[in-house]
Amino acid sequence: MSNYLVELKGVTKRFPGVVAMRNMSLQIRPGEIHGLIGENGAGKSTLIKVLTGVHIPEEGSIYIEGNKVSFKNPNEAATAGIACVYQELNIVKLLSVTDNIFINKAINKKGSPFLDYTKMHEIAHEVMLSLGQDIAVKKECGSYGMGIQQMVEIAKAVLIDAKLIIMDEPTSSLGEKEVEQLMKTVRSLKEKGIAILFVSHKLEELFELCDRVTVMRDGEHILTKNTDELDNDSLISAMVGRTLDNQYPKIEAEPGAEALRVEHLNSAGVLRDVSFHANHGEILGFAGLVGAGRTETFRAVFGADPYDGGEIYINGEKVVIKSPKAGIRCGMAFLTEDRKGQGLVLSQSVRTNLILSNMRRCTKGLFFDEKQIDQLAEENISDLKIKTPTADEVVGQLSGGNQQKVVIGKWINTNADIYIFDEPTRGIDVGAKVEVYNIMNRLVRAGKCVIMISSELPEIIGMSDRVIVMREGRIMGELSRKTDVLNQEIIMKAAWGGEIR
Amino acid sequence: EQKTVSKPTATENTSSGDITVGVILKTLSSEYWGYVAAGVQAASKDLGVKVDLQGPASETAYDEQNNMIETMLSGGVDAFVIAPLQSDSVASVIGDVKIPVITVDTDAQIPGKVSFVGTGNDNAAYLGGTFAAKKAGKGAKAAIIGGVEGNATSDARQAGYTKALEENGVEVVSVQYAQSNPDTAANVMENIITAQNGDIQIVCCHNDDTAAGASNAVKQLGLKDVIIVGFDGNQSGVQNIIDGNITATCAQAAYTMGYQAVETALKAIKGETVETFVDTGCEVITADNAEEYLNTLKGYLK
Amino acid sequence: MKTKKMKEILGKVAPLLALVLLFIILSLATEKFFTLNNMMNILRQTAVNGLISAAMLVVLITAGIDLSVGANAILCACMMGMLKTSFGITNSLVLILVCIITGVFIGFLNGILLTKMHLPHPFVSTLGMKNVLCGLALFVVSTKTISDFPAAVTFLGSSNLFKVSGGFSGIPLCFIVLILIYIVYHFFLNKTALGRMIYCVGGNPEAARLSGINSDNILIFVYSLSGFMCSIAALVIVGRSAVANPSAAISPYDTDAIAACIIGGASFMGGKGTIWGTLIGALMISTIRNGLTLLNTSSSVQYIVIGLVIIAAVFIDVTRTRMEAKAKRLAAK
Amino acid sequence: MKTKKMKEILGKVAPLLALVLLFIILSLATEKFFTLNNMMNILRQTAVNGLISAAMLVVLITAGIDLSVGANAILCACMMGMLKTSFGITNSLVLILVCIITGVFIGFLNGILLTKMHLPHPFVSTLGMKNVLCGLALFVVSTKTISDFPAAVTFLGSSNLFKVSGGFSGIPLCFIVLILIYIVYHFFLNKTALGRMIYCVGGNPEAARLSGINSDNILIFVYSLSGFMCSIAALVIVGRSAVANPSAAISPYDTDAIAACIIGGASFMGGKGTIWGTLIGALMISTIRNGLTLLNTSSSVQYIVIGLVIIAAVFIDVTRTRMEAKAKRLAAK
Ligand SMILES: Nc1ncnc2c1ncn2[C@@H]1O[C@H](COP(=O)(O)OP(=O)(O)OP(=O)(O)O)[C@@H](O)[C@H]1O
Ligand SMILES: Nc1ncnc2c1ncn2[C@@H]1O[C@H](COP(=O)(O)OP(=O)(O)OP(=O)(O)O)[C@@H](O)[C@H]1O
Ligand SMILES: [Mg+2]
Ligand SMILES: [Mg+2]
Repeated sequence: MSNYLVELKGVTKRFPGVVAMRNMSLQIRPGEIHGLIGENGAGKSTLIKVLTGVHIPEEGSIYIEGNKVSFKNPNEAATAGIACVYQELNIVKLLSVTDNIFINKAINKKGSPFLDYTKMHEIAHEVMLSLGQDIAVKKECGSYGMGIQQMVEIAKAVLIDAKLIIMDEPTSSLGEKEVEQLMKTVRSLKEKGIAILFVSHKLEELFELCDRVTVMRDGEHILTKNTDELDNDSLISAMVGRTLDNQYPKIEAEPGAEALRVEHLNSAGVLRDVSFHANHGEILGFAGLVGAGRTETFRAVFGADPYDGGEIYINGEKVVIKSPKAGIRCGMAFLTEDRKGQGLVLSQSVRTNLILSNMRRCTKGLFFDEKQIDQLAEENISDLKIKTPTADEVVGQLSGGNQQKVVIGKWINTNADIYIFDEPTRGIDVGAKVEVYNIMNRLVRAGKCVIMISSELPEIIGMSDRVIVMREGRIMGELSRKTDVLNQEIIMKAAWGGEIR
Repeated sequence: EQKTVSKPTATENTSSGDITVGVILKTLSSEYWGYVAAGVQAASKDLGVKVDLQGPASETAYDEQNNMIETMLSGGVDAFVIAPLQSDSVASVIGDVKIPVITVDTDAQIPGKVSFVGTGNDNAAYLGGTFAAKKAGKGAKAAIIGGVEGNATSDARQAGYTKALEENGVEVVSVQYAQSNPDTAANVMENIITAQNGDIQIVCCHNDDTAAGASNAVKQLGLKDVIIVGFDGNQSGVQNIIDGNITATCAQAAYTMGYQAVETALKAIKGETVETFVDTGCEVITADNAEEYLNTLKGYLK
Repeated sequence: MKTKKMKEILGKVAPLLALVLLFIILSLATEKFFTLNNMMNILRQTAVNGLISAAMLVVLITAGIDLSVGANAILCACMMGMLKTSFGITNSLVLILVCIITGVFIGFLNGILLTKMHLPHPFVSTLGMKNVLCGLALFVVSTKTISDFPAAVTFLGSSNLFKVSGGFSGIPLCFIVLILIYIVYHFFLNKTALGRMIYCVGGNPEAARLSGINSDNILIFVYSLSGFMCSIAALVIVGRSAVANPSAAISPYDTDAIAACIIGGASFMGGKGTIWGTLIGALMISTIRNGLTLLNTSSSVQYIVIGLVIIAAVFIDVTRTRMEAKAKRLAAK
Repeated sequence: MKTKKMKEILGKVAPLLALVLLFIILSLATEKFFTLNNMMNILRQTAVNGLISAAMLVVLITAGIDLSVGANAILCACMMGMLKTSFGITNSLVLILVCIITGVFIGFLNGILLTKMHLPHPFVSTLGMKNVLCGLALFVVSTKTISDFPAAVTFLGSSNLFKVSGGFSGIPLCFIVLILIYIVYHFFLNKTALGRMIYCVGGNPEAARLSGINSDNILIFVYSLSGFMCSIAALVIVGRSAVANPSAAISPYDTDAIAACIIGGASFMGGKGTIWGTLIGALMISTIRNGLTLLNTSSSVQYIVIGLVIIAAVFIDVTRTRMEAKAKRLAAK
């Protein structure tokens, strides 16, 4: 009898054009919380999908409690006691929360072919409560926000009698409060003797939660160690293969003239009297809890959504922006928080996506200037270190972080004046994060205005010149790096409803 | 009334065996045209000529028929028999042919046409309409259930029925189309009965399938003594007459049409004199002659 | 809270209201419309489309489509015809059995093409299948229309309950059976695990797959079920028209069924649609057809009205959903 | 590296190979097939479907569908017929202009329904539109078939170049025009910003919109373009058949066009498809129809073969893609 719950030995998985995982090994002990970390495209999600039978590896073997297994589909893995919360949400939006939680499980009325909904609703409500969510489980899942949908995913996994629950970046779309709740849940699962494989790009979470951590790089196993034997720097250097001297490479630049001013922006039910301004040559951070209305504010400003009232001034001039096209013409770039749904055309090539926002400018006469486009794409790929076989690769095949870089590239190419980054580092690794920060720095240095919406306070604090805190569609206050002390506590307090000062 | 075909080509003394007659019917996917085809084939065997027999998938596939004509004419046939779906369009596709052309079933002004073999849909419908009107007597009310509106065949049958009914003092109170689908015909019939408060004595249909659907609806709604006239004289239609579901059907001599079309074509190829109109006749099949007619039909398809 | 519930209920019965409105308009247009017997006519005329719409609904829920439904039904009818004429079989049980087996088998084939042979979208495979079935229907009966089916075969499509000779035309058996089938459907779709999985597969196939649902088997089942409904429709068709006519296979049964489902709230994107909505959709179409015939309108007007109704129905549905969303947003604070 | 390129090229010409194979088979089956005049026939018979397929292709690329293409073309033809009979207009220029305006306007309407009126999937709106157009076509010419169009109107569909009386039947002008249009299409779709935007809107309309592409305008343009192609098809139809026949509006032009596009590699999911693939698809369909006619097969066999070819074509395509992916995966180092 092996003392490992799950063991991978020499597993290799290939995709067209890439080896996503090479000779990988991993051991998970019963009842431990095992962290898994690595750069974007390191092969974490692939490893998980091999474990759950979604992908079938070409080489290597998997053992569960010492027995060799080979899963052909997720059902077999579930039967063997492996549950998984995948990186991409797998919610059936039109079905109720209960139905989603019981998606592969059914409770029938005794001796009847029909489902016992009374009981199912009850259990679903209980599970959601235990995750800190007191919600109406009969409602359509799609009517709830990302955070709750993520919790539903976790509830699904909890409900299966699993020995191992895998969570692939479960916190990437959660706010602080939900993250805390999740951590509590994870710990209580551990107490029940369930092992957890926890993937995250947020190092603090790993240190706080995990017993042991495994680091992957380029599809290979780098190290597995107890968390207390590791520190931030050693973990990062194992991940990226070099040391990162500064996680938040903030530069000081001289703020210039006002770039954007928003006055009394109102949108029924979402925004109330939002007024603020942003300058050239500064990074303006927007903090707040999930659903605070930050995204809504900038969707309205950018012209993606209509709004009910208010004025927008760009470089001091009043503008009326009714469509994203107009927004771009006014010199704005808006990096959306949902890259798959709103940022990329997944079925098109990296090259096409990179010029998506300025196609008309890439033409010579009637036709495309292919040479210019090729050159641009090559530049973007090397500048942003996008990991892709060629510029002709379909974007949908890239790993999440690399997809994010393509979206950034797209906006860089528009040569805008005001850059709005909505959760720019969501789901990308530490190394890549620094690259994104450096891109912001480069923009600021060139005198551009950068607005960063983020739910990660450390990055808000680390990178912003000024911070605006929002709550329930209102601006709660503003903090400046020059005059105030930026710290987590003050911002959180504002986000939770207290006034600043 | 007679026409001698001037012989441009040297087929004068060829034996029949080397002669090919191209035949394009309106479709091969219906029973009626099956009889025409059977006649064509019988003539081919009896007279020792080759026939190239084709037809589009349905009676609304005009384009397909035009394509067939093109394809066949470029393949080299000695005479051409056509049942045009759309006369003007066939005329334009045929263009300046050098071979004799014979229309069958439906006449049309076509270049090179030497003869029409058939009765004409309007004539047959006229006969059926007259029968029904006489039987019902003056002052009766009639409904007509058509095939597809705007279609040449439908128009001809429509004209024939209407003329006969009106001449005999019968009022046509409703004209509806059922897309030649018996199931739709049943729906339409029910609605017509409702619209007329059941005051309908005659139903003239554009084909036997439609008549079957209409008769079933009449039966279900419990109407009595409604005269239902079909068209085509198919086996199922005639069987329905024997069973008492349908009163009569307008039968054109489909088999004879096919046979005589090939015969006429052969004559024309050989340079003999041909009638410009070969009347193959039509008859109204009723309970009196249905059995006999059914046997004849079955005989054709041996 | 109470007005919210009211609104929700209103949202659900909105298509029903449209139907009622249609009834009122037609009643005003002609006094022949709102009579007991004409109501029975409408029910009678709804049966075939209702059954085929039930066949279409399940595949629409899975984000698929089945263009072969009409051709399938006609082939089923023609298979019975072939047995009767070519093999002299007149045993109703055998005929009905063959009819059902044919329908289910064709549906099963559609499912296999989609899943095991990985054909991209069922639009293509079922379009191909429709052509094949049209050909087969003509082939099995040698292009002849077949009549004279045994009474037990035509029973379903031709019987009327409580018929009064010369008076009440009777409640059509086929509609009663339709309702029974719809009730079974309702429970199946809403109250069983399999039914829910069908919505799942349609709503988010990737989620279904990752949750360990065997989408392939579910899809094969769904298309077979669709085929089964077609075979029942075939029995009604034969009963109503008393004949099996092979050339009817190209008739646009499929578009009528799609229209009924969409009017009733189903979506091409899958994951949506209810059987009662479909019933209303089917009733709406036959009511319009009925009314237009009563008014003795020409084919051209009938086409135009049906087309406009299809567009209007979805337009109303979409607008309602948008309005609701907006109201919700305004009410949020 | 070299074999990889070879394979890529092979992948691209695979549908072409299927067409060549079909040619070889048919040449062996009947000596009437591979003659110069019959080749010209095939080209002639491809023109209408080729034009309508071009109309369909752009909408398929945007993940849409346009079921109203055939009815649109027939309505365009009937509009010319109406002007001629009801208003006595015989000026060809006016007729052709009205034909094109009608087609583009109907397409524009489809685009508006989809975008500005937010109808869900164009399947529904264009299905409704198809019905409306069928009715309008019957209506404008009072259900009568119109013939005797001026020569300039029928010119496009009926002229043949290098015709030798009694010998070579000539190269059909309509096919030459088709090829010219396809060349323009090719450059438009592949080499212009607007063309690429069409693919992007098909792949992800919301992302396209947020990237500053006005998806609505692009979709309206695409449907209008589709309508424009229909009006050109109308001219060819009138030229080829010499008449405008309103009842042809329900003919399944749309399914033939969809089949051609899909055989040629387009997808219902949007974002895929090339004009040359579509040409091969259209040629394939007319070649099969032509061959089956030459072989004198019955309608039932024709239906079956066409159905099987549709299924086989996509099956081959899907299997090829899967094989390629597999080979690429095994080759990954
Ligand atoms: N279905 C697929 N087809 C082709 N390539 C794939 C596929 N899935 C993943 N890959 C490739 O495999 C590699 C590993 O991807 P994976 O998603 O496992 O990375 P990851 O470590 O989870 O990254 P991230 O942190 O960005 O989520 C990447 O190079 C990716 O492009
Ligand atoms: N988790 C959620 N639960 C419920 N509603 C939500 C949630 N997330 C967003 N919303 C809805 O969206 C509105 C504004 O959200 P928005 O996305 O603008 O917030 P945000 O501050 O950008 O948060 P995020 O961190 O999610 O981007 C909220 O008023 C709410 O209606
Ligand atoms: Mg991942
Ligand atoms: Mg947000």
